[in-house]
Order: sequence, then C-alpha cells, then structure tokens
Amino acid sequence: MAIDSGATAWILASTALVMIMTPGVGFFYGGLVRRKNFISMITLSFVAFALVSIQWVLFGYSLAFGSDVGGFIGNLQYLGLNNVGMDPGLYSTAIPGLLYMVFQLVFATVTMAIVTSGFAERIKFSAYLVFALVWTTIVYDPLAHWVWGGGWAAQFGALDFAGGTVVHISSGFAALALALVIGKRIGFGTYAMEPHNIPLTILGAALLWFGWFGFNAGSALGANGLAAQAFVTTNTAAAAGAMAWLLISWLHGKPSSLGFVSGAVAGLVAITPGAGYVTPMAALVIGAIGGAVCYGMLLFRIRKGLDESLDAWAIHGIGGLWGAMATGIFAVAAVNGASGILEGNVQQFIANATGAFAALIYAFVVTYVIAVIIDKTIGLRVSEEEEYVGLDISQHGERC
Amino acid sequence: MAIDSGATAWILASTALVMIMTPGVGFFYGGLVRRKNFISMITLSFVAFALVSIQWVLFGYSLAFGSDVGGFIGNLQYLGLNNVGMDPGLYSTAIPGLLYMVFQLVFATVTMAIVTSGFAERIKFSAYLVFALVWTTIVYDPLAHWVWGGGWAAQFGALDFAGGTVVHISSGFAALALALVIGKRIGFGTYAMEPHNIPLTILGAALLWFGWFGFNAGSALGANGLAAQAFVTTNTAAAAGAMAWLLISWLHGKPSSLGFVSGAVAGLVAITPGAGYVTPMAALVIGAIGGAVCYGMLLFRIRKGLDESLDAWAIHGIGGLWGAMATGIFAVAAVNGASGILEGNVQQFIANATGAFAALIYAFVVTYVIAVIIDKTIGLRVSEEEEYVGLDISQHGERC
Amino acid sequence: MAIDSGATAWILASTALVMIMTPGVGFFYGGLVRRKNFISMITLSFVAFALVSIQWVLFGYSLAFGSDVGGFIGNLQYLGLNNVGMDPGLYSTAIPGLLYMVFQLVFATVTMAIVTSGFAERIKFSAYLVFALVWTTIVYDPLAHWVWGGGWAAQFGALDFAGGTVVHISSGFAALALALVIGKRIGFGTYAMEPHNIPLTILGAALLWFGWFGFNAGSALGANGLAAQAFVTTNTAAAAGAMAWLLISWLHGKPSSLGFVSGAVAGLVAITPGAGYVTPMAALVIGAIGGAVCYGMLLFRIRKGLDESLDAWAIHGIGGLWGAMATGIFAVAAVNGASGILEGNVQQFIANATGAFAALIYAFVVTYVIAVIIDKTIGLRVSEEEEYVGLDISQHGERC
Amino acid sequence: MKMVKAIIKPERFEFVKKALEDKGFIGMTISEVKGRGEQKGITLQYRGGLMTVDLLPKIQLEIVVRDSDVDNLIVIITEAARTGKIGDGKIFILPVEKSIRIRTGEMEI
Amino acid sequence: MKMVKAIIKPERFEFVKKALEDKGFIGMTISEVKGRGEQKGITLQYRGGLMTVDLLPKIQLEIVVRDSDVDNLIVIITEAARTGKIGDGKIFILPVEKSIRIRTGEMEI
Amino acid sequence: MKMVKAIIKPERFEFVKKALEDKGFIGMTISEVKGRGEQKGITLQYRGGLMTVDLLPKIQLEIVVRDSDVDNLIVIITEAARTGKIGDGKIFILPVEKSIRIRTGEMEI
Ligand SMILES: Nc1ncnc2c1ncn2[C@@H]1O[C@H](COP(=O)(O)OP(=O)(O)O)[C@@H](O)[C@H]1O
Ligand SMILES: Nc1ncnc2c1ncn2[C@@H]1O[C@H](COP(=O)(O)OP(=O)(O)O)[C@@H](O)[C@H]1O
Ligand SMILES: Nc1ncnc2c1ncn2[C@@H]1O[C@H](COP(=O)(O)OP(=O)(O)O)[C@@H](O)[C@H]1O
Repeated sequence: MAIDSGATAWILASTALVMIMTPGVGFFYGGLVRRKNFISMITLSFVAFALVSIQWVLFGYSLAFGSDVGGFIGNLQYLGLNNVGMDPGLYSTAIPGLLYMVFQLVFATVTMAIVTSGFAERIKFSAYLVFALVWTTIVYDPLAHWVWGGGWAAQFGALDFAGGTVVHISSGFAALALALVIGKRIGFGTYAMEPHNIPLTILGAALLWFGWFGFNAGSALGANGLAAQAFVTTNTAAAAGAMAWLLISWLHGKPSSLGFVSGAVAGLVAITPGAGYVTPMAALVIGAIGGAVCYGMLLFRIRKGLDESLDAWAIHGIGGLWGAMATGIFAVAAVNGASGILEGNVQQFIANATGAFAALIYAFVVTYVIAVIIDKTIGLRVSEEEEYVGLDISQHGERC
Repeated sequence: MAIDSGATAWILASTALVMIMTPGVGFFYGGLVRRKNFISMITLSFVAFALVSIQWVLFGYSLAFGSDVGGFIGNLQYLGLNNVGMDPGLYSTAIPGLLYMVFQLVFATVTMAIVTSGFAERIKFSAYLVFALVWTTIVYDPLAHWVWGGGWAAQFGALDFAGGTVVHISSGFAALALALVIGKRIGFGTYAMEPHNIPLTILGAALLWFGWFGFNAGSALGANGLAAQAFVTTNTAAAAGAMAWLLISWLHGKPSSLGFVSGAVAGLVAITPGAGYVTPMAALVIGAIGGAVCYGMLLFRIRKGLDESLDAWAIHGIGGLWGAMATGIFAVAAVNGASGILEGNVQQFIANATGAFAALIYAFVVTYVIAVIIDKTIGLRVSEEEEYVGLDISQHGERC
Repeated sequence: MAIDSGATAWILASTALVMIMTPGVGFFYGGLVRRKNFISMITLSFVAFALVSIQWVLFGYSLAFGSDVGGFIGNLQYLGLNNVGMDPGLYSTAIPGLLYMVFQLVFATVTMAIVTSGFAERIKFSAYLVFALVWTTIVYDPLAHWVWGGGWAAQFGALDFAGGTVVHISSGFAALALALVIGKRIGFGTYAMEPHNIPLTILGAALLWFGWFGFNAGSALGANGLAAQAFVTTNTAAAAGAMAWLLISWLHGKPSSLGFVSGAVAGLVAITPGAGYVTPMAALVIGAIGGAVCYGMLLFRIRKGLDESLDAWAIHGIGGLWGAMATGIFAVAAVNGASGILEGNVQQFIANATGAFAALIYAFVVTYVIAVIIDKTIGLRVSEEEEYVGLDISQHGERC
Repeated sequence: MKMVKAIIKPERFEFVKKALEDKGFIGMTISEVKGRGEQKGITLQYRGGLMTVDLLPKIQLEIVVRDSDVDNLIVIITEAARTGKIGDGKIFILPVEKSIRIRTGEMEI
Repeated sequence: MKMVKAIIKPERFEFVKKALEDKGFIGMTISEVKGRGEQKGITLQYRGGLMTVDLLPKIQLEIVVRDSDVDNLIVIITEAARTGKIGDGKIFILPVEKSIRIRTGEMEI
Repeated sequence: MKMVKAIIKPERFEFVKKALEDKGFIGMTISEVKGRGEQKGITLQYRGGLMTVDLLPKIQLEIVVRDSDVDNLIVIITEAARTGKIGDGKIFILPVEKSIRIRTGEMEI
C-alpha cells in the first residue's frame, strides 16, 4: 500500500508527543521526591529514553516485532533495523516502516521511565543501567510481541489499543517487584518525606496529558475518525479521573493539586487499552472509576507500609488492570468492530482479563528475579551514607 | 465530504497544541502571584481544563453548536455527544465531527483558565468549582454559539477567525467583573506583592506562544495555505507585540522580561480574530499596536487602583477588542475574501465592533451577576486568615 | 504543483516544534548561569525569537532566499513577504510558500539564540539588540543563502540536510568570536560559578530534543519516508551522543545529568546535516563520536581558560563541523541519492568540508568584526558594578 | 554593639526597609525564614473540623548597631511593621562583641 | 533570656516540632541552612577514589526562652532529634537581652 | 565560646571554606542571605537617572569556636574573602554560652 501523507504527518507528530512524556515522567517523579534526589529522578527517566532508544534500534524492535517464534518472542530479522525502511511495512500499511518502528520506540522508553518509581531515591546508578537494559529486553520486548507483534495474546484476541497491558500493567507491577526487592528508604514511615517541588510535578503532569494524545490517538496509526475518537476518549477519561480523585480525596482532607494530577494520570492509564474501542460517555465512566480505584489503591499501599511511593503500581499497574477489564466491558462494535460485555460478548472480557493477568504475572515475576540477581551480584542499592546525602550528589555529583 | 487525512492530522496536532495552553496560563499566572498562592493558581487552570472538558462533552458542545434557537443558543441535539461521530459533520467538512468538537473543547477550557485572573489569590476553591460550571455554561457557550454556531453575530457578518471575541473579550471582561465583585486582596496597594517566580511565567508564555499556533492556524480547519497564512500572521503579531511593549516600557523603566512576554501575549490576542483575514505586514501593525495599547491599559488599571493584577482585562479584554476592530480595518479580500475599512468596507468594521461590544457587555454583565449571586450564597472569597496564609495551604493543603 | 495537505500538516507542526527550541535554548542556558543572570539569559533567547521574526518577514527571508546575486546573497524580491503566498513556491513544491518561509524563520531565530552563549552574564542589553539585528542580517542570511538559497555552496554540491553548517557551525563559531572580543567574566577561573538550576537546564534539553524532530524530520519538507528516516537518525544520534558523553565523562568523575544532556545536544547537532542522508546505524556512530568529540573540546576549552562557558562553540560549532564531515563520510545513495566516502565518493566529503570551513571562517571573522565595532562604539559589555549585581537587576530590573 | 534581630511579615518588609533608610540605618542582612508565635499558628475552618497552620513565611532582619541606637531602632521597626494583626512578629536584642569590615579589616567594638 | 539555636536533620524536624509543642514550646523561627560538622562531612566510595560530601542540608531552629527553660529545651530537642548517626546536629545557647512583640510593643527582658 | 558570623560574597565562599579547612576549622553552618552595607547598595547608571541596587545575595557563615580561636578565624576569613571591592562583607562576633552535640549529648561551655 502507498504512504498516506496525512497519516504519516500525524504519526510523526504523535511520536514527538510521546517522546516528551519521558521527561514528563521525570519531572512528575522528580517533584515528588526530596530535593536531594531530584536530579537523580529525572536523569533515570532521561537515561531510560536514551538507553532504550539504542537497544530498540539494535535489537529490541526485532524481538518485539520480528516474525513470531512460538507465540513468545520475535525473531532477529530486523536486527540493526535491517529491512525496516522508508516504505510501508507489515505493521504499517499507510506509514513508513521506520516511522512505525520509532513510534513503538517511544512507547518502550516511557515504559522504562515509569518503572523507575520502584527504586526512587535509593538505586545505584550503575545497577540501574544494567537493570534497564535487561528489563526492556526480557520483560518489555516479549510483552510487546505478545500483544502487538503477533504473539499469543494477539492471536487469543486480547484488545489493547494503545498499551494498557504492555506499558502500564508491566511497568506498574515491575515497580512493585522492585520496591519489594530493594526495600524501604531509610526512615520511611518515621521521617517526613514530602514532595519538594509540586510545580514541577504539575509540569510533568501537563506534559504527560499533552503527550498522551500522541500515545492514544496516534495508536490509530492514521489521521482519521478513529484517531479523533481516541483523542476524545483520552481527554474525557483524564478529566473524569482528575475530578474523581480530587472530589473523593476531598472527603479525607483538602482537594490537593497532587490528587488532581494523580487522578488525571489514573484516568489516562485506564482509558489507554480501550481508547479506540469505547464511546466518550464510556470513557467518562472508565476514567472516573480509574481515578477512584487508583486512589483507593494508593491508600491501601500506604496502609500496608509499602514504599512504592511514586505509585507506579497504584496508578499504572492497577489503572492498567482496570482499563484492560473496562475495555472488555465497554467496547462497542460501532466504534471499532469489537464488542464487550455490555454488548453481550463475555468472551472479549475473558480474553482481555487473561492477557492482562498473564502480563501482570510475567512482569512481576521476571522483574523480581532480575532484581534479586542484580542485587546479589552488583547490588541494587546505594550505601546508607549515599542515601543520606542523596543520589544527586552521590551518584551524579550534582546539586539542585 | 470525505475526510482529508492531512487536515485531520493538523487539527489533531492543533488540538494538542491548544491543550498545552491551559497549563501555560497556569504557569504564566502562577509565576506572577506570591509564592503562597502558586499551587492555587495553576490548579485553577488545570481544574478549568478538566471541568470544562466534562461539561463540554455532556452538554456544552450542544449548547454552542446545536441547531440555532433564536439566534442565542444551540439546542440539545448533541447532548452527550449524541450524533457527533467519526465522520465529517456540519462544521467540519474535511475532518471528523468528533475532532471538530474536541478542537472547540480546548478553546472553551483555555477561556475558563484566563478568567481565573480576576480572583487570583483570594477565591474559595469550592466557590470556584460552582462558578466555573455556571460561567462556561451561560457565558461561554452562548457566545461561542453567536459567533461560530450559527447565532446572530455570525448571521450579522462579524468576523472572528480564531476567537478574539469568544475567547479573549469574554474572559478579559469577565475577569474585570470578578475583580470588582470579589474586591482587592488584603494589602493591595500598601503591601509589596511581587511576582515570585518569573522563570515559570516565562515558561508559561513559551507554552502559550507555542500553543497559539494550533489556536490560530488550526482555526483554518485545514492543512492549507490559509493555515500557513494564519501561522505567519500569528507569529508576526506576537513578535511585534513583544518588541513594542519592551521598547515602550523601556521609556518608563527597564526593559523587563515580564514586559516582553506580556507584549507577546497582547500581540497574540490582537491577531486572533484577524489571523486568517489580514496580511503579515498588517499583522506587524496590529501586534505592535496591541502591545502598546495593552501596556497603556495596564498602566491605567494600576493608576485606578484596580486589583485585576494578572491583567486578563488589560491584555485579553482590551487586546481582543482592538483585534476585533483591527480585523474590520485590515481585512483584505485577497487573503480570505473579506474586506475591511482599508478596502473601503466600513460595514465590516461596524459588524465587528457590534459583535465585540455585544459580547463585552454580555460577558461583563452576566459574569457580574453570577459572581454576586455566588458571593451572597456560598461566598466567593476565602476568610482573612486563609488569605493571609495563602490559598496553597488553606485551599489545597499543599506548599511549594 | 498542488499543495499536499499531509506535508503541510507536518511542516506546520514542525514549525511549532522548532519554535519551542528557542525558549528551550533559553532554559538550557539559563539554568547554567548564576541565579542573578537567569532572566537575562532566557530573555536574550526570547528576544532573539521576536527580533529575528520581524527582521525575517521584513527582509531577511528575501536576503536568504531571493534570486541569487553573485552566489553570495539573495535579492530583494521578497521584501515584506512580497510574492510569498499561500500557494507552493520555488522552494516548496508541496507546501504553501508562506509555510516554507516561516519554517525557515524558526531556524534563523534559534540560531541567534544559540549565539547568546558567547556573551553570557556580561552583555549590555541595548548592545545585544543592535548586535542581533546586524548579525542575523550579515552573517545568518548570507549563510542560509549559500547553502539553501541557491548560493555557491549549493551549486558546489555541499550537503546540509537540516542546517549543520548554517545553524550550528555559524552560531558556535560566532559565540567563540564574541567570547574573545567581550572577554572573560569577572572572576572567571577564580570564583566559583556553578550552574544554579540544573532542573531548568534539563527542561531546556527536553524541549530541544523534542523540537529537534521538527528541525530535522521537518527538513524533509514532506510527510514521507525521508521524514521518518530523518526522525529515526535524529533520535538515534541524540541517544548515542548522550550515552557516549555520560560514559566517557564517568571516567573523569561522576556520570552527571549535565553531561548527559550536553551529549544529547552534541549528538543532535552532529546528525543535523546528515539526518536525511545516512542510515540509523551510521547515526549511532555519528552521534557517539559527536558526544565524545564535543566533550573533548569542552575539556580543551576549559584548559585554555576560555570563557565561552555555555559551550556553544564546543557543542554547536565543533559538533556541526563533525556533522558536516560525517555526512561526507556516511552518506549512502540508498537513503537519499547522495554517496559519501564509505561509498567511494571522496568528492562529497571535500564539498562538505569546503562548505563547512568557508562558513566557519565567514561566521568567525564577520562576527569578530561586528563585535569589535559595537564594542568600540556603544560598548558590548556592562559595567563592573552591573556585572556584579547581575544582569537580571541591572538590565531588566527583575529578580528571580 | 547589639544585634537587632527582627522577624516580620513579608508584606511589611518594604516599609520597614524604607523607614530604616529614612532614619539612616542602612546596613542590614536579611533572610527568608518561617515562624510561629505563641498562638500556635492560625486556625482555619476546615470542613467541619479545624486545621492549624503554623510556620508561616517571615522575613528576618539582622542589624548590628551601636548600643545607643537600639531603642531608636526598636521604635522604627515596631511602627513600620505593625499591622495590629496576629503574626506581626518579634524583635530580639543580642549582644555583639566585635564587628569587622572585611574590605578594610577595620574593627569596631 | 536565651536563644536556643538548634541545627538538626531535616528528616527529624517534624518530631522535634511535635515534641516541643507537647511541652508547650510554641514560638520558634526556622530556616533552611547547610552545615558540616567536625567530621568534615561524609566520605563516599567513589570509583576507587574517595569523595567528601560536606555542607548537607539542615534545619535550623531558633527559639527564644526564659533562662529557666533552657535545660529543659535542650533535653527535648536532643531526644527528638537524635538518630545516633553522624549529622545529628548541634545546639548553641546565646544570650538575649530583650525581646519585643511587635503587635503590642510589649517588651520582655 | 563565640559565634563568628561572617557575611561574604558568594563568589568567595569556596576560598573561605578551603582556607578554613586548611587551618582545621571544619564545623560550620551556612545560609543564603541578602544584605546591604553602609553604602546603601550600588548605584547604577540608568537612562540618565540613577538606580540603587541594594540587598545583594550573600553567604552567611556561622562558626562556633573557642574564645582563643576567634582572632585567628577573623584573619583567615578576612584574607580569603577580601577582593578589595565594595560588598566584601562583615564579620560579627557574638557570645555563646553553651554548645551541645545532639548525637552524644555532650556539652561544652
Ligand atoms: N519564642 C520565639 N522564639 C523564636 N522566634 C519566635 C518566638 N516567638 C515568635 N517568634 C517569631 O516571631 C514571629 C511572629 O510571632 P507571632 O506570634 O506571629 O507574633 P505576634 O504574637 O506578635 O502576633 C513568628 O513567626 C516567629 O518567627
Ligand atoms: N563549630 C560549628 N559551628 C557552627 N555550626 C556547626 C559547628 N559544628 C557543627 N555545626 C552544625 O551542626 C551540624 C551537625 O554537625 P555534625 O557534625 O553533623 O553533628 P554530629 O557531630 O553531632 O554528628 C552541622 O551540619 C553544622 O550545621
Ligand atoms: N550594620 C549591619 N548589620 C547587619 N549586617 C550588615 C551591616 N552592615 C553590613 N552588613 C552585611 O554585610 C554585607 C556587606 O556589607 P558591605 O557594606 O557591602 O561591606 P563593605 O562595606 O565592607 O563593602 C552586607 O551585604 C550585609 O549583609
């Protein structure tokens, strides 16, 4: 098929939009930690971007999108971007093959950035580099293959429009596994550890919301009605999630700006898998429930004394899980041909739940194992002194 | 008509660009207030975005763009986005109807954000939620209908390419009404109240200038020569406004960065209604006069001791008024078929001035009444103690 | 030829993306200086944007892209954008002439912003206004003409896909000339002058990386395979440059976030001239070498005690030089019809090196002369007291 | 010599500075601090409940003067800083034994 | 009167504040400072070499109290701020000659 | 014991710190302040008129030492901080009655 220049224009723009999400995650997280770890946090995100960018063009893309090997992983046909060119490819009928590749690249990078929540303020930078390379290769790449690269989940019929399972469930549960392996920050629960720069967190949230339009509406892979549909559902769910969290948290205290932006992200996560399958009114419901559920999970996490304090698990993990199931409930054929429970198709729900839980378990278990191995060999965590002076100085020799 | 994928690509991108203007307003305003109200200011903007997003998909869009009822308002045919779909619609011959809807949505949200200038540093958050919902419904929606939705101003022939009247005059004069009703901040005129974070205001201005390309060039609703024309006039007027304000204010003091960015916004506002009707050289004049006039109005406001201190009135209100008239003066048929005074068409000027003043009066009066009613019932303003400790702590329980 | 709406959509978006690079430079530089000069630094960038925007529409575009006069400069046929319209033009077969004009405009503005490195923390604002106007007119405009406007370098066959020579070599060596003329900051080498706000520098870097997709992939002037190619090479080189600088600088100290972002910019600069001529794997090499070489040049500059401390020279100047040569080495015909040394075409390398060195010499010498003349007449540098209190207060009357 | 250490409302700082200037007290060192007085902060109505906000931003001035100027200084600052509302601040007087001007090395006792 | 000047770890600040409150010491002025103790900071392993990190962030409390309260205050602060690790901080006691409440003008000696 | 309180130019801080270290004075607390000396700030030429810039950024060091070290400290700081230009800063010496190390509770008088 020939290139559609309009589709190409939109996916080029979308790729740029998704790219800005990675620094967005960095600012979001960076504002939430203590001042002494701000530079560390944003550097983890930014390095995720660079490292995964290189891994992806070298072999990551091939592992995810190469011809299927046993339903589990792609082969090496696209090694070094071999055979990925300026013409449309297998996955991209209307846009250049290279563009599809780089659009997928920015998804892989932002996923890695989200994961950094799990070891915030205590990770050794050198261990992080190793971890990131291994994680993106043996957790992210297979998952992307399962769902989008022709692997078993795709064959099985699980719907994931823009990556609720691949991006959010995987990163959220990976963060959980990491937090368990690396342990709590010194003083967690007894020291005050307040967000040091809320304005920068809000900036991060603004960049995330902005970039998410590329993430979801770009996943239509065309500049068409479906892209518009996904754009609208995305914005609606974000707004609903934000207001839901704001209002519910008001019952327990003040309506905080952090509650608002957390809810927005929860809504965005929740709509991601269904953005191109549900109606805007369903998005309103999905987003609002997403905000409420993730807020509840955050409270639960705090009650359990779990130090996964940037809440990738509560927001991305649980929000992604809810989104996968919501897609199986609310999908309507009129939007994109797929029906969920509301149209009587329980099968879709089962497929989606199966895909989501399989990804959840895979991501959690494999991440746990990787983390333990790295911890036993080179050590995941900085020394107590380094943690005390902060990672900015101890890992990067900088101060902000 | 069929969807044009190029046009769709550009309007998708434009919608994202306009979306980032809302946090842009938040950062712009947030940097100008005292530190204790920074989070409040940006939260007001961000909440405007979410709240209006929900209102718009539920019924706001229908009120603005439903079939005309008496020249004043739209009917409820698009309630809950009923009948707004992936195909082109009445207002969007080349792009999906949903895309037109969401492009209009981001205009409604940024308008609400601009309004927050009027009660900066003293609004009760709960009262704001009520106000925002009422204001966008009974001020913004009718105005959008008058000009763009087939209401009386459109029938009358008033030109407003991208929303000088609907967005800027309405928000600017609404802010004025609010400032009068809510009263001055404690200590205004006797306390020093300096902008606490100029860099973040500059960031806001950068996001505004950036997003404004979507605002104005997107209003061509196509990826064509007219979009390019509007892009160029927009940038030119912004640059001219910025330099004009910078140089004129230099006569009274130092050439400040705040003067520069204020002038840029003034130029952007001034060109908004005429962006697709005038030449770049006319844009140079319109922008420069816009910068000069708005600066003069700011000085006037200060002299009058009026506490509308983020200057939505001086910049958006007056700049929008000037822009509406400038469009009636400088429009040339070669650009987009409409002629202004310079081509001998006084009628156009009269139509534009009429539309602008009608909107001005409507926005001012109705806002005033809403504000008084809310003030008498639930109260617009925080208590003296809350104002003293700042809205960040008293309304949101946060600190920055 | 008719307008391609997809191409137009992408170049509209690209122009907006490149626009945000100018504030990006401002934040990047602003975070690196001392607090007392932050507002100055970002204002220099932002004023560059406005001033050059006006110059460009008045006569700059005509000087650069008017019909060739002696291989050196364009004629005045496009004065005041005369004859630049909504239809495709000479340089823009698929997009409106005005759009090509404004896409070129944002290149001219960001170039001026990069130059401000050379007199950071000591330039008199009034002298800057004069300098900027003169520099963009007699340095930038001729260079743009040489390479893109049909001047001698184009005729000679030098390849510069997106402006490595015109933008980066010229600005980098201009900054060097300026630093030599204006002299070191008081206390340079004996006072501690640490970057005061690394987060804002990182924000600037994020905006640069983001905007650079418009810069390079937009330079394909279409939404097609070549744009995708340039997008991918750009991202790959940036990632490689960032990781290279990070890892190499680790040998001398800590892996700093500033090293990472500096390397990213170095990689972006290095790939700029070749973005549409080389493969992604070549981009990996070009970017990594770019990061390494620019880091080496930075160390060299420090050793020499040269106060060009925001390193436009080391990163843009040297990175651009390397990029021009790398294009002559790595260009492959399969990508865009041009071959470099690796495909046996030494001629291309010679053409590129000649173009690059000619630009280098022209930019350095003419900038030096302009700077000396301005210094002797109105004076380039602030007084000692003004430098001590900082430019924010002394030049702009503001504080941050 | 004494150090007069005054903790005042940020909003009144410009007035205090002006008042000091007018009376010829030029030298001073200021810093941004947070503080709370004996009232334990300010109590806000808060959804039925109450919330106490403490540690509000203040400006701290430190001015070293001759002993004979202290009383004068107290009067000037007190008048310029007073709003009559809670949070107006405090002045503390500490003894200073010596003062050295770095530029010249001259010492005062 | 005395000024009790305590320089403590930021992480312990909330505890110290709480402990003081519980014992009725409400008034205080705090500021963010950086400090280094006699150990010359903390030494980090650093690629074979060593790096000394000094001037770590601290919170400084200044509390002016009657002479008779000083010892009590020292005990409260010491207990609440102590972690037993390096960097726990210092308390200095300085004489204060007078204290004036700006709102009322009342003076204590 | 005395508290040596020095207010210096930010640009000279690293030298002063180094000089103190070299002589064995390690403990210190620093903060960012703004200050103005007797000259009422710096006067800038300003479009025909004049503008006075006051309250420029400074670094304040507080070092508590034994009485016998005070003179030594004054010399070290004065030499390292001096540029000979306006704004070099001031040193004030205040009496300290006690000092307590929080980690151990040990007290010095
Ligand atoms: N005992 C104290 N020790 C140190 N600082 C104090 C003390 N009491 C008050 N302050 C400082 O003075 C400021 C003003 O006190 P506040 O109680 O608000 O004044 P007032 O009682 O006159 O209204 C406080 O914010 C705090 O910084
Ligand atoms: N001699 C001193 N003068 C001024 N401040 C000091 C002095 N010694 C220590 N400090 C302050 O006390 C803080 C804690 O000192 P530190 O040596 O870390 O305590 P400890 O020795 O009890 O662990 C330092 O960061 C510094 O701010
Ligand atoms: N009387 C004073 N009280 C408190 N601080 C002072 C006083 N005089 C000077 N300072 C502090 O010392 C700093 C340096 O003073 P300055 O007059 O610039 O020094 P010099 O006169 O030696 O050049 C000021 O910025 C201020 O912080």
